[in-house]
Amino acid sequence: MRKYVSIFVALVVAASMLAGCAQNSTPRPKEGGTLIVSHQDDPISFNPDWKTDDYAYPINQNIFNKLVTLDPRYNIVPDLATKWEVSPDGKTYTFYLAKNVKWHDGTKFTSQDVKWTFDTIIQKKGTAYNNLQAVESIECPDDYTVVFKLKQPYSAFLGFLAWYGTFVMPKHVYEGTDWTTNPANQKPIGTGPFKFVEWVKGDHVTLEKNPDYFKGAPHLDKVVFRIIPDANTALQAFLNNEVDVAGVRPPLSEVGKLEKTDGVKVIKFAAPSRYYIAFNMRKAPWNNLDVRKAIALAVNRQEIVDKALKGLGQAAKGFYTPAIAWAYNDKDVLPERNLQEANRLLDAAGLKPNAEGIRLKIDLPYFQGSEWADMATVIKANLKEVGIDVNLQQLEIAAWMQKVLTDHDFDITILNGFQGPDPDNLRLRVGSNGNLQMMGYSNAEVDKLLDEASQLTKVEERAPKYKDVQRILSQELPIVPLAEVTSIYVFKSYVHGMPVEDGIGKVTFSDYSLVWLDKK
Amino acid sequence: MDENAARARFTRSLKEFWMAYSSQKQAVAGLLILLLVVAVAFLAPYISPYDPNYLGDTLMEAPGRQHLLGTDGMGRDVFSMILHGTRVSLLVGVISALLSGMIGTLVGGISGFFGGTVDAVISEIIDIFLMLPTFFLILIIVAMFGSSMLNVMIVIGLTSWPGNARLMRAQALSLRERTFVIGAKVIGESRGSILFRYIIPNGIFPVIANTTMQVASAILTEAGLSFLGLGDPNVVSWGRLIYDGRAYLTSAWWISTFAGMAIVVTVMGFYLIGDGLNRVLNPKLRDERQ
Amino acid sequence: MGRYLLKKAGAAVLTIIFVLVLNFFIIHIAPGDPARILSGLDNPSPEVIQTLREKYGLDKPLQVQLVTYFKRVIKGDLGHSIVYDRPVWTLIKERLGATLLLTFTSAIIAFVLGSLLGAYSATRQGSKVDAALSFVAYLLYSMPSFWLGLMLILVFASWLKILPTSGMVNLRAPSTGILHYLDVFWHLILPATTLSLVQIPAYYRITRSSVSGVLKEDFITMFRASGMDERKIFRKYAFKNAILPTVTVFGLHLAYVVTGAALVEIVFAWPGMGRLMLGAIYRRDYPLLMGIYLIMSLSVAVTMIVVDILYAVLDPRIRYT
Amino acid sequence: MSGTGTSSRPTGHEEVLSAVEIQKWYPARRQILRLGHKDGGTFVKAVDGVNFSLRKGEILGVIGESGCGKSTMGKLLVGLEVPTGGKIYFQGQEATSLLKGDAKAFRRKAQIVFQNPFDTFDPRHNIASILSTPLKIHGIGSSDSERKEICCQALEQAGLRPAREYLFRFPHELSGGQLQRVSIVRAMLLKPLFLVADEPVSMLDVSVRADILNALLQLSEESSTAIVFISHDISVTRYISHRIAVMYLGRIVEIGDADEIISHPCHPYTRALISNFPSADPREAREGIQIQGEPPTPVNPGPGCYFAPRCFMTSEECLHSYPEEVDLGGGHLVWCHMVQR
Amino acid sequence: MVATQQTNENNQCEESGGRPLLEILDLSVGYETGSGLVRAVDHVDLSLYAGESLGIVGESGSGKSTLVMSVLRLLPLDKTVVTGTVLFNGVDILRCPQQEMARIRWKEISIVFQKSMNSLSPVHKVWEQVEDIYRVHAPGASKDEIRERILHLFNVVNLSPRVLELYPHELSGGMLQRVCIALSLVHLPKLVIFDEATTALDVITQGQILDEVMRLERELKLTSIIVTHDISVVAKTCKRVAVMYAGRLMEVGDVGTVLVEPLHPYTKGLISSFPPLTGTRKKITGIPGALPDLKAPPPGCIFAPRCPEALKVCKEKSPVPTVVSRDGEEHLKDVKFGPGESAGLRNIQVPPIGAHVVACHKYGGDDA
Repeated sequence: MRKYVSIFVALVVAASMLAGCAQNSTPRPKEGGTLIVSHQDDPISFNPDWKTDDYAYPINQNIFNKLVTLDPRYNIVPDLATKWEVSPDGKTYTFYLAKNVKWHDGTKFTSQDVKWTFDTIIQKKGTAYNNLQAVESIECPDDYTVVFKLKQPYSAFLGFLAWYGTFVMPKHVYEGTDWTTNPANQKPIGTGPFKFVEWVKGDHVTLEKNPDYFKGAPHLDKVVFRIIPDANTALQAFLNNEVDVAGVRPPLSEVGKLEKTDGVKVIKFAAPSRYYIAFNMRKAPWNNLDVRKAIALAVNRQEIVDKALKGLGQAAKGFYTPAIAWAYNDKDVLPERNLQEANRLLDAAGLKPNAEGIRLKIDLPYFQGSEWADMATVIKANLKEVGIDVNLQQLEIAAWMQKVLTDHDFDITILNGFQGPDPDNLRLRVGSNGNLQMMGYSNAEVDKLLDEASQLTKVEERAPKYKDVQRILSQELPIVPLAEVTSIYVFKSYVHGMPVEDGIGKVTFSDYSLVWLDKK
Repeated sequence: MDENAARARFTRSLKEFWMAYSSQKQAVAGLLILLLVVAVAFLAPYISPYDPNYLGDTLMEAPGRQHLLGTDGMGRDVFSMILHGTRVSLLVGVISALLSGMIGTLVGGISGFFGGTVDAVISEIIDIFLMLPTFFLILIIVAMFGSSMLNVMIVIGLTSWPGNARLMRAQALSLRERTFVIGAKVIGESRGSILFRYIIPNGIFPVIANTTMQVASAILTEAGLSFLGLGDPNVVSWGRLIYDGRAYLTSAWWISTFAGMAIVVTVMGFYLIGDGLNRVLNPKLRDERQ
Repeated sequence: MGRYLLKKAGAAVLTIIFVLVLNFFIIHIAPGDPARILSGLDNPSPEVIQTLREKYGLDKPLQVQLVTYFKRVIKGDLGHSIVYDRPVWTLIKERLGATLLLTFTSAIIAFVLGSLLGAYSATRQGSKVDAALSFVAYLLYSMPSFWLGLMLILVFASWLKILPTSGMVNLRAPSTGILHYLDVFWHLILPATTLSLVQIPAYYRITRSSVSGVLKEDFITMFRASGMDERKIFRKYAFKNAILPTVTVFGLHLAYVVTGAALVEIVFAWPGMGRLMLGAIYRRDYPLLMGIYLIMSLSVAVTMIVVDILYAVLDPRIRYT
Repeated sequence: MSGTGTSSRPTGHEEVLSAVEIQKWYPARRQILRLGHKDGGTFVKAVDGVNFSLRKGEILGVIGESGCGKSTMGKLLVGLEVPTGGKIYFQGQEATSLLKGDAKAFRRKAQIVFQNPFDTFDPRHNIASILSTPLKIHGIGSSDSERKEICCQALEQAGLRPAREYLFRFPHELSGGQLQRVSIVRAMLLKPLFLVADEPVSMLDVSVRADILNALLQLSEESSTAIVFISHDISVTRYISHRIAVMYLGRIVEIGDADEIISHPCHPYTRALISNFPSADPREAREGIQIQGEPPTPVNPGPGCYFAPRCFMTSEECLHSYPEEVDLGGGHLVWCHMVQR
Repeated sequence: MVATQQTNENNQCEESGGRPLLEILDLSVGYETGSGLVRAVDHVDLSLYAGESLGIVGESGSGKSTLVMSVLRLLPLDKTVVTGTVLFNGVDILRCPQQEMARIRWKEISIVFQKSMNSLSPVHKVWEQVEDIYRVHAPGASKDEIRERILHLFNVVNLSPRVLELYPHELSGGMLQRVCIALSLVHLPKLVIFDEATTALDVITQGQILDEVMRLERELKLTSIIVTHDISVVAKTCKRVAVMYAGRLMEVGDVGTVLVEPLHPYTKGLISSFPPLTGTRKKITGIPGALPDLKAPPPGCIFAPRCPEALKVCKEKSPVPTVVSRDGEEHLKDVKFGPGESAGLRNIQVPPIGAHVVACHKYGGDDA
């Protein structure tokens, strides 16, 4: 187990090198100031573990801590737990907690808070429930130690703990109340670097410095999350100096321009998330491998990157994210674009073109958002070239879920998603019972490989199994990967100590505890 | 011979109508705009320099010789897209307005002419529909049920008829008291026949004028929906151009700007015509020529 | 009058009930499941979804849900938001202020400017100024509000950089007291201008036509025949008679402000009801949607009744019995 | 003086129309009613128990101020309104049940000429279509051309010659007088039992009135159609009618031979009405009898004589009971406490 | 009392003789329409002496209302073409400055319109409007003074003082007409015009109001013009009558002469259209045909197409108004006037009081 930890440390180091930003000539941080971050929309609430709430997450990162967390490069880094051990059988995880931690209301933080948090998530079916199904029991041998006992070895466990819905919540505030309606959901009490000040609905959320932060007081006096739902308006506000950090991702088309803008810093790197096409294999012709193959041959992945993604990211090659390199299979990859072959396959499948050259009319539901629309548009244009007429169905996300996930009423669809923090993620995307497996795909071998891999603890043992899965996927093509998602961070160059720069290996995304402002 | 005479009268009354209409500069301007827009709609494939769906390789190129109004973020020619968008806007506008006009005429005509309980019930329904926050309703339906053009047209049509119904009802109510309608009753015409032979033909003019205006507001509604990302993605519409172009506002202002201008011009055309028709066809406003 | 109001109120209640039922079914029949959305896209678990369904009563038959809803509404409880787990009314209340500030400001500006310009045009029919004003009115009338908003941002915020793009207050320099109000006013300029500009034509047109109609009335001729000063005739007699239709438009605008402003609110990131509404649609927050709808219908109904009362005050011919 | 009147009595004695106690009460509308009566049981008694009968070819003039119910009575007679009480008989047949049973047969019996000739016809239809429509509805004439022929004949008879000239004109191309003639032609195409002429000349210019009046007179003589002639113009009514009925607030207060009524009015209302009617002859300067106020709306009048509040010769009795009919002989009936046989 | 004093002044004015109070000289009014100029009033000469009551009779489209509206200069400027001269007390009404006109209006000439329902602002109380109208010419008048004056007039026209506190819609047509009449008399003007003032009223109300008007004329020595389509109204209330047809004057003269023994064929036709109320029933005839198109009037006498007595000359030449003797035989050739003579405005002869003027070729109208 020591070994395991050291592997982790190596990873962190490697990642820091990868980031490549040598911070040798770091000037002294200036204290004080207010950081304004544009923010997409109102949080649902500040109960960080109850519902999936993308709009609360970046704020919660500053208010709460997890046991372990992910840095902006998806490395697992210590948070409340300063160190941890995994038993050789992979079934017991022991976390040693930081000792000088206080809740914002002054109460001391203990292992009881951790136990209560995870018990509640499991019991009340919090958003991370699914990821914690392996947990058998949680024990607190003392105030600063927490032991998780698992039903079976689950190698992705640590990653999931670091991911979402696992913020440690104050037991003393919540115990005995309905955690869905506790007043603290509006006025959260956490352990994080910033304390909650106010939430003006629809306008902003203000946090202030927590001088007693156990990792050291942050430099900033205040962080304000300014709510601007419209990406374009948000960009305007950023350019107008109304905002320091673009928390709302700017329109992809503007990134190039931003990079050339004085006083603006743009950091991009491939995220372990990717866009892909999913076929509805329950119905013809998608149950025919040749047809799926034809689509894979017909889609111009580079054009998608160039036009829909404005050159940000790279065309997908294999069947898992290359960002998690040890699990990535670079041998079994997608075929090159070949319209002739695609046409031949379609002909062979009996899909002959009619008088207008149309073989097939298909529905492509996708959810709103300009990159999706653009991607769908390129796919539509690509498939037109092989005689497939794509009817685009733009749906807002609720309707998309209903149509695709529940009713399976589609031909092909496009989606993306975080494929980490552990390759076990593949289970929910391509496993027979995966919650995000809308293809109707079922391969016993894949399921078996995924199960086995999740119970192994050693990377070198797990890797071949995942690579096998990718090989099968490349042969059976239930999905066609399109492109890698690019993480983009945009902020003013006077903003220093951003998580994505100085925070690598230290803090999680949007944790502004290290940030300081180099301006008056 | 009689037929010729009748035709001659018809021609003459058309002529009179045209005289009254054409004496209004603004109305004529509206008509010219409409003619232009319709011509563009029909000729779009022939006059467009590019296929509006063709994804060119120069993204966000500024307006210039190669691309009159520039290209969008996907390399499509904005000018061609605007030309093709004419069809969608016209189609959505006209179909939904027609639908609303037809429902409104029938419902309002029946309500106003039949009177009594029928009227009481229908006008209550009209009132209820008038009180609906229509745009919100359209938004909900389109957002939840999908944003195909057909949906948009039907929903706009189904939610915008009460205005027409109220106009037609008012007309029917006053026509009902007109001597020639009472006279028709006395000579033994049935209620249905009176409705279709006298009430609707004589009362429809304000509805026609209003329907013309509704084409305009339907175009605006479609644009509004598209702006919220609820347009039909399979077609090129001006609203969607604005919506798409919004993402490029600072770096490629021309996408949203020109599409918006196309809307303004077309919508204005319909408003001008509607107002012109109103002044000619609506006796109350006839004196108020500009 | 009292009786009339009672009757009106009764009709309004009926209308609202109808509207709510209609809306209830539209919302619930539409595809999409709030529990599903709340459970997220990353790793949605069927158990979580089921728990959520049970918690919010979404597993019950539709008619049961409807009845439950009405029972609650009658007690004055709009229910709890599925997404936010907070009372719907609280959520609405938080946003209502901003929306009302924006919409009232713009409605009043539009009302005053529009009717003044309309009256001015009516007395100078056929003049160049009249022609120019009418043209501008048509132009603005034809403009999608959101597009106008975008253009204003482009010009005044992006290019000229003289006004803020969005939001309600300057967060960099939080202020209190009078400065706070000035700050809000500063942020209000662009959105309010946008909304006013698109509303002005309605007032302009109605006032212009109603003033020119009144000026043709016999009693105006009568006052002219009496040698009364034209300005006095206009100020005292023509205007009061012509203002009625304008008041109706004002009432209608006020009634629909909440929805009407949604697009502009989105463009300017104005923290009002518009976005709450859109969010509720996207997240299928049924109780919140119903609550917003109820408030909107209510505001329409109340405004209508207020307009009726105003009418009775302004026009002695109207007697409600 | 009354000699000419009696000599032109109708020749036939056949009764074509009789009205027995006909009533038309409207519930008082609560909305925007100016007078604002609030209690629930209020009725506007537009027609409140009218009795009369009409013989073949007879012309009965009905006079009274606006709001006295004369137009409503006209509408009741042609089935445009359904009486709320009483019965109307056409040649002994009860009218309301006829209207319900065989509406077309009813329409053929009762026709009307309206006040406003400019509004009597759909401006979109030409005269040919206007005239042939009733023929088509009632199955008169077997073909379009035959019907056209019938229309031509009727127009020529009515003095609109040559008929072809008029057939394809539209209403707005004819003068008021011509339109009113067409209106009479249309009514007569169905050969009705009787005709209601509701203020048929009041919208016409003075100089063309004679034409229409004479056309109606000719009609009643030639086809023995009975006519109920409703007007507020006393001299015109006297010119055309055999008998005159004077109405006040929904009731007939006096009825009798036309000249008799004009020259010897008995009811105070009739007297006030006639005395205030100016003559075109400046030599006939008369001072009108002053009565108070203007006719009130007929909302629950009574219990006494409806006219009592304005009457210049009221007695105590007038305020308590509605007067009984007083027969002055020669068909001259009056309802007034102050008139004795 | 103010009223009596002013009456005396009027008396003096009449007694002093001289020029008429109102002279309409060669007045023409055309309305611009999209398809041509409608000649609503065509070369009309008419004069009125103080103390006279003149009835202007004509059917619809005869231009009688336009005539009186031009006397008050109330026609819309942009749509009408007015030529000729209107002299009131020597002031050229059509050309005097705006302030002068404002002074003349109501103070010197007032008018009562036909549609009394619309003659008052519906959203202001009667009192408010009375007050405002009164103050136009007496800006400093106190409320009491105005009240006293209007209540006196209300008394004259049989109105209760209560009316002042009501809104116009709360009054009946007759009451409103009375209010308007009272209002027209507040400044005791030299001339009151009644434009179809009783047309919309019922017989009894009309009779009573006409009686009141006559009484007022007698008591206050009003000079009045009564415009109507109803000869019987004129017969009852006026001393002189002017018969108009299609914008032209047909016959002017004493009521007793013109209505009893009309000369002009149109007047004859018009009178024969009124069936007598009493006496023998004689067949009435009316006038065949209809009003000519005023955008393209026929050459010659405008009445010629409908005239049963038309001669050849009638269809060629427009007749000139001529003063005839009482019996219509003797031509007074030296007093002639008509179009074309307006060059020397002041020299136009005005027919003497009581002159009988006919514009017809049969009565010397061709002697121009």
